Amino acid sequence: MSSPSETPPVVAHHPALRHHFDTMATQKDSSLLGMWVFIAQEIMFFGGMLAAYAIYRNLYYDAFAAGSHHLDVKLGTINTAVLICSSLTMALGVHAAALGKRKATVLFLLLTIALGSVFLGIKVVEYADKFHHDLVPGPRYSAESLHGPHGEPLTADVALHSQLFFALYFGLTGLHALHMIIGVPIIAIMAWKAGHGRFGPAYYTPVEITGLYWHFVDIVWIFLFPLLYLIPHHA
Amino acid sequence: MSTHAGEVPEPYGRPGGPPPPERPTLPVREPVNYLNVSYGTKSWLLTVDHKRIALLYMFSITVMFAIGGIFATLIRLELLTPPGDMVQSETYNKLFTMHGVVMVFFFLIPSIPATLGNFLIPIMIGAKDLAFPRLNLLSWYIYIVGAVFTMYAMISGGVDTGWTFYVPYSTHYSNTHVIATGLGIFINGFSSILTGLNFIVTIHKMRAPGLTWWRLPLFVWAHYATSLIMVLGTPVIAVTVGMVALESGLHLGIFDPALGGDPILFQHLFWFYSHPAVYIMILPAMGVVSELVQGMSRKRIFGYSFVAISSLAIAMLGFLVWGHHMFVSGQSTYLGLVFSGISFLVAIPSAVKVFNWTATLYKGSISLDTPMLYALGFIGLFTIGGLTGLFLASLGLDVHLTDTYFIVAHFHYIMVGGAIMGYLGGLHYWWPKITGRLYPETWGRVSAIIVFFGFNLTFGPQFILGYLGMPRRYHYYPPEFQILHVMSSAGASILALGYLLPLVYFTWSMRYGPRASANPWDARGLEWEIPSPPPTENFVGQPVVTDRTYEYGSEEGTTVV
Amino acid sequence: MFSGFPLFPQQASTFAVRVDALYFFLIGISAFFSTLIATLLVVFAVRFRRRGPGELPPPIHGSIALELTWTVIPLVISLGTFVWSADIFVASRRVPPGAMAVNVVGKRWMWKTQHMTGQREINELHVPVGVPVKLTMTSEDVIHSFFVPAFRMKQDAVPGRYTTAWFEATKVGEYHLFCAEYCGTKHSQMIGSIKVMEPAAFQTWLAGGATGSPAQEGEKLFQSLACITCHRADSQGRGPRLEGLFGRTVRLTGGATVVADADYIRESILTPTAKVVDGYQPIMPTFQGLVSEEGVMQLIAYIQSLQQPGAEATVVPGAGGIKLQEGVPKR
Amino acid sequence: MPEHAADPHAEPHDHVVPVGTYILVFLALMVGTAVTVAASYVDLGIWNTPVAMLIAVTKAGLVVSFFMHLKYSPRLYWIWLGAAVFFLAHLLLGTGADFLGHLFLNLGSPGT
Ligand code: HEA
Ligand code: HEA
Ligand code: HEC
Ligand code: CUA
Ligand SMILES: [Cu+2]
Repeated sequence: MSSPSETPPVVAHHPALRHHFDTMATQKDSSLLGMWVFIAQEIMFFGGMLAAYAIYRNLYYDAFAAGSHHLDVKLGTINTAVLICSSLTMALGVHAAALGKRKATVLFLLLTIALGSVFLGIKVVEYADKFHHDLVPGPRYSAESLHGPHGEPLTADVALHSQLFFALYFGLTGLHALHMIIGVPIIAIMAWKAGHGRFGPAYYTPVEITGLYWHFVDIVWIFLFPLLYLIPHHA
Repeated sequence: MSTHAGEVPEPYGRPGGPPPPERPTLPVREPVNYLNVSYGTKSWLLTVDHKRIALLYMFSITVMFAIGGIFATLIRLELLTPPGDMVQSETYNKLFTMHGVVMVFFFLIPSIPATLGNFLIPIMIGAKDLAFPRLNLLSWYIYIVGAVFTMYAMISGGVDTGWTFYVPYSTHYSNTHVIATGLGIFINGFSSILTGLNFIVTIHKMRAPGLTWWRLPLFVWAHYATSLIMVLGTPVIAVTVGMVALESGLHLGIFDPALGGDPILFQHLFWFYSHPAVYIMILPAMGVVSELVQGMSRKRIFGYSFVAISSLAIAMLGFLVWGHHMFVSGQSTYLGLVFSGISFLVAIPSAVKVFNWTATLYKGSISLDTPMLYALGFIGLFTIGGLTGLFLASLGLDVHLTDTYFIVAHFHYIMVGGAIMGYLGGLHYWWPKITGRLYPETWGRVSAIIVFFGFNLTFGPQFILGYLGMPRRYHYYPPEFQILHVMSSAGASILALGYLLPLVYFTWSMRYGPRASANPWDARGLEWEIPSPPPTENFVGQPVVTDRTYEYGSEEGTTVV
Repeated sequence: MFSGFPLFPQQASTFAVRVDALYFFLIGISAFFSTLIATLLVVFAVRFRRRGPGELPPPIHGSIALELTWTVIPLVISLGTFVWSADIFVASRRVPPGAMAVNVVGKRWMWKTQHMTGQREINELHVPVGVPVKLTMTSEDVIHSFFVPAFRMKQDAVPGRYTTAWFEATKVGEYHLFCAEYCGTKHSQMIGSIKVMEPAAFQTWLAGGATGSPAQEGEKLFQSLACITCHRADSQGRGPRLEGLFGRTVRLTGGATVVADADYIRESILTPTAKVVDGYQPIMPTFQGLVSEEGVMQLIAYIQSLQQPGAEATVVPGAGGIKLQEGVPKR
Repeated sequence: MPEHAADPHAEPHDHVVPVGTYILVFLALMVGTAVTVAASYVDLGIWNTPVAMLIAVTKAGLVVSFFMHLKYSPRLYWIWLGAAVFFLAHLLLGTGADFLGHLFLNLGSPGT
């Protein structure tokens, strides 16, 4: 380890180097590690609700299947595809940033924002449908629009428990959507900064950790989609 | 002493080393340090210096401790007599709930990590600051917002669910401010998470050259283990209280048996965090004590690597025992057996620590100054508290003991007798470093002794009460328990005095205390090699570590600045 | 007994003796280790106190042998204690056959108990000495906990599921009954007493004041709730015959099986379509809201009494909670 | 910077993943989605959910390894990710086991 108290470096510090770090490498490593630890935290955060989901789904399988079958698999699939595309554009954005391609970075980040917005837009359509059918848990909840595997109306207790499905549906997808709503403006800031030349091959850590965050949000959806939308219906 | 840095003077105050430079009696100008570098409210509220943030926290948690202490005082006053004649039952229930919530979430969990940890970790590892200074400040603001929510709930009528928020009582029957309190805890959780994240990254990435893991101070090891729990446990309590708040507000059914919800599921989720959380409260105190015993007996800790690794072992195993709070809840018998078995295992690393601390004293050069008195008190009381934990981990015995005063005594022994003693010991030990002033030693010893005796009188009788069958959270109680309750209340008033003393003389010392040298204890460690109080960026150059921490006696110093 | 300065609770059940033995053992262990640690601390602190500035103690860095010693000894003690305590716990869960059954319902803020012979009590429970008593508990609102210190017995009463506990009183007398799980404003007044009587005196007590037994009342409910229209003894109804159901293994649609214990029957009444008997349609309506927790317990008692001719009458309902299907877990 | 014994003024060197890899991963993710959806319409008995989860885990693995560069990153990130997954598994296992507990050992109903 070279001692920093030797003659001060001739090279000027990178403008993005914060005072308490010695090198850009440490600063970057710290940010990346910080994001990974944050992601570990996020796993547990979703995990708490996932545990509730797993248990109630096993206890009230029919109710969960009935609830799941009201969800629109087509929209869900489209949204999954949209999110995967946005993950790709995000990865390409980071890639471009690493190579110092300014225009490409901005373009890919903007594409990511657009795809993220499409996802959220479709989510709004889906939520609106639940409101329309009184499937929002709470005093107005009604399972009237749900039906059993053969189109028959639900028995009273299955109807009762279907509310749990929707509570967890809104909880999990709501939490996920919240993460996206936080993510989009952050990507927008990144795009703005990239456009103003703040990043270069020597320093694009913010883009990179934003990417990590966005990919994680994608992964959450990869699990939520089959769990919520694709509960099979054979007894 | 191999590597060297230029103009910085040799660390002084070490036996055989250069004599400490004479401090001019009338300093023309105090050297610039983190305290006098700037003045004004803004310079504090917008600071990103980890040392100043530590002081912000120290101030806030002291306020919280006082609030929690006032609740405790009222509880003990009420329990002087069997009939509930001082306050109404509703009020009593709010008292212990708010006492528990404030003490656990807003005092003890942030206590050592956010104050001493924040202050010392960067210094101990030779860094200029934590890895994310602005995030650190944000953590404090989040903490304040959470506290404001909870305070709002308390002022506008309080909350009466017990600090455990068991459903369906909290979600469907309590008509107090469950939602606001829940939000307060939810928000506060993120403060804890971000602090832990900051520590982890700092410890991994910012260590001085030469400071390998096996040279790391044990205080830092303990905080690494604590951070692990903070980061991986706290999110679960956050979603859980979040769900409780939603359920209370909207009646979704998640925890409502009438709608198919399951109350036991809540308990699983709650304790999944709240058991590890008890180790958030004790591990940092263990870290402090590891420093104190070596510093005050001028001897390297006995079995360094065992003490270091046991912290991690406690943190990891601590995640796997949550069900020992639910032995009679209706949890499956099979699971009860598993949780009990692992609870016994988690006692082993704690035992290892206790024995190593004790062995460190052997042939030491032991000073009985205040920090050491607190450290000795910690070891003794933690041992009792921990051993009574074994009573509770014992399935058949816990059936009788659960939800009685035995539990209350157990956890106060560890949290008040252990964690708070550790905190106070650490505060005294590093006070000269933090403020640049000495506290009055005699008063310090007096307060340590008062705390020790007051504490035992307060909570010792509660073990007997518990085995007799006195249930906890009882406003009215059968008259035969009165004598023991009176003893406990008498002890509490002594204890209160013991806590008030440091409050007074620390405040005094901040202004009038004699100036402290850089290393008043003649201890080893990076923090003692920089001036007291330290300059803003802690070190003038980059410190380089050439030897293990705590090498007393060998003239091979640990560090060169 | 309600005054003075007790240091030790009464011992009035078979468990009390076993629990106390473990308690004393642990006190011994704790006393040993706390005294050991405290003595060492004090002796070292005095013997090796600092005698002057600049004193340098000899460097001692550790000892693997010692580390092993104080890892292994506590480990062995811990494991021993674990086995001992687990043994008591398992025994406290294994209700002996032939135990006298009592239903307990917690409700803010009172304990309602009912004997199988029909006597109802509030905040009191009369039991004979020397006879195992089994409590089946539930709650109508929040979680409560049935705690009798003199018996070293405690069990939560949880809404939405049945929990069980048992004890055998060994001394005639009157003992505290507490609610040990915080349940709201009057949690500390949800108390009562357990009255342990000589068997003869108990029989006399039992003879007085009986209303219908739970089974009889259950039968009435069975009629008034019109269960009888579908569950007919002649197998002609739309629902399965309930004779001999209790304790039998039932085959469900989908192939899983389940043991028909109290929890299962409760579930069948309140959420009938959760588990549908093989060969039947899920047409049974839910009775949630139409029948109280006590009513459900009475219906169970009635169904339990509908044994096949010759079958043993005292079958013990199971503990445990809302359960997943017993057979193959569903996806 | 004990973990970085590099020249402090050097620029960080990153492993740059070729664009082709990203595209391949993307295609794999799309195929995985299609397979998940298709599989949910086939009656696999109790295996529907395990299969769906297996595909999801694979997809997540791809995203983590390539899009998030974990494959080219220090082991420390692995450890932290692993720790979270480990404790999450325990949370699910522990709470789940309470509802399955009697499958293994039902001490509650000896009478039956
Ligand atoms: C800082 C806080 C803290 C700490 C560190 C601990 C540590 C331990 N706790 Fe405690 N506990 C609480 C805080 C804490 N606890 C709280 C707040 C509650 C109540 C919550 C509520 O309901 O409100 C509680 C409740 C609680 C229960 C639930 C009781 C019930 O509600 O029924 C149990 C049961 O197993 C338990 C066990 C233990 C054990 C085995 C340890 C072990 O980690 C202790 C290990 C230490 C030692 C064993 C001492 C040192 C060892 C020696 C000197 C050598 C000799 C050792 C052997 C022979 C093994 N605790
Ligand atoms: C860190 C945690 C912590 C701390 C420090 C304490 C400290 C104390 N606790 Fe606490 N306690 C809990 C955590 C803690 N407690 C928890 C979690 C519960 C369970 C709650 C529940 O059941 O939900 C509990 C419950 C509890 C009960 C049981 C109530 C019941 O079940 O009915 C009792 C009864 O004696 C009690 C007493 C005390 C006392 C006497 C102190 C003393 O140590 C306090 C001494 C301190 C002071 C007296 C303050 C000193 C004065 C100042 C600092 C200055 C203040 C004044 C001004 C300047 C205005 N506590
Ligand atoms: C509309 C007809 C109907 C009524 C009324 C009815 N049941 Fe049922 N019951 C059924 C059918 C059909 C089944 C079998 C399918 C199932 O398990 O849901 C059944 C199943 C049961 C079972 C499980 C039997 C087994 O073999 O496992 C029990 C116990 C039961 N009912 C009790 C009751 C009680 C008590 C009542 C009145 C409070 C009642 N039933 C009212 C139709 C009815
Ligand atoms: Cu009922 Cu407490
Ligand atoms: Cu615990």
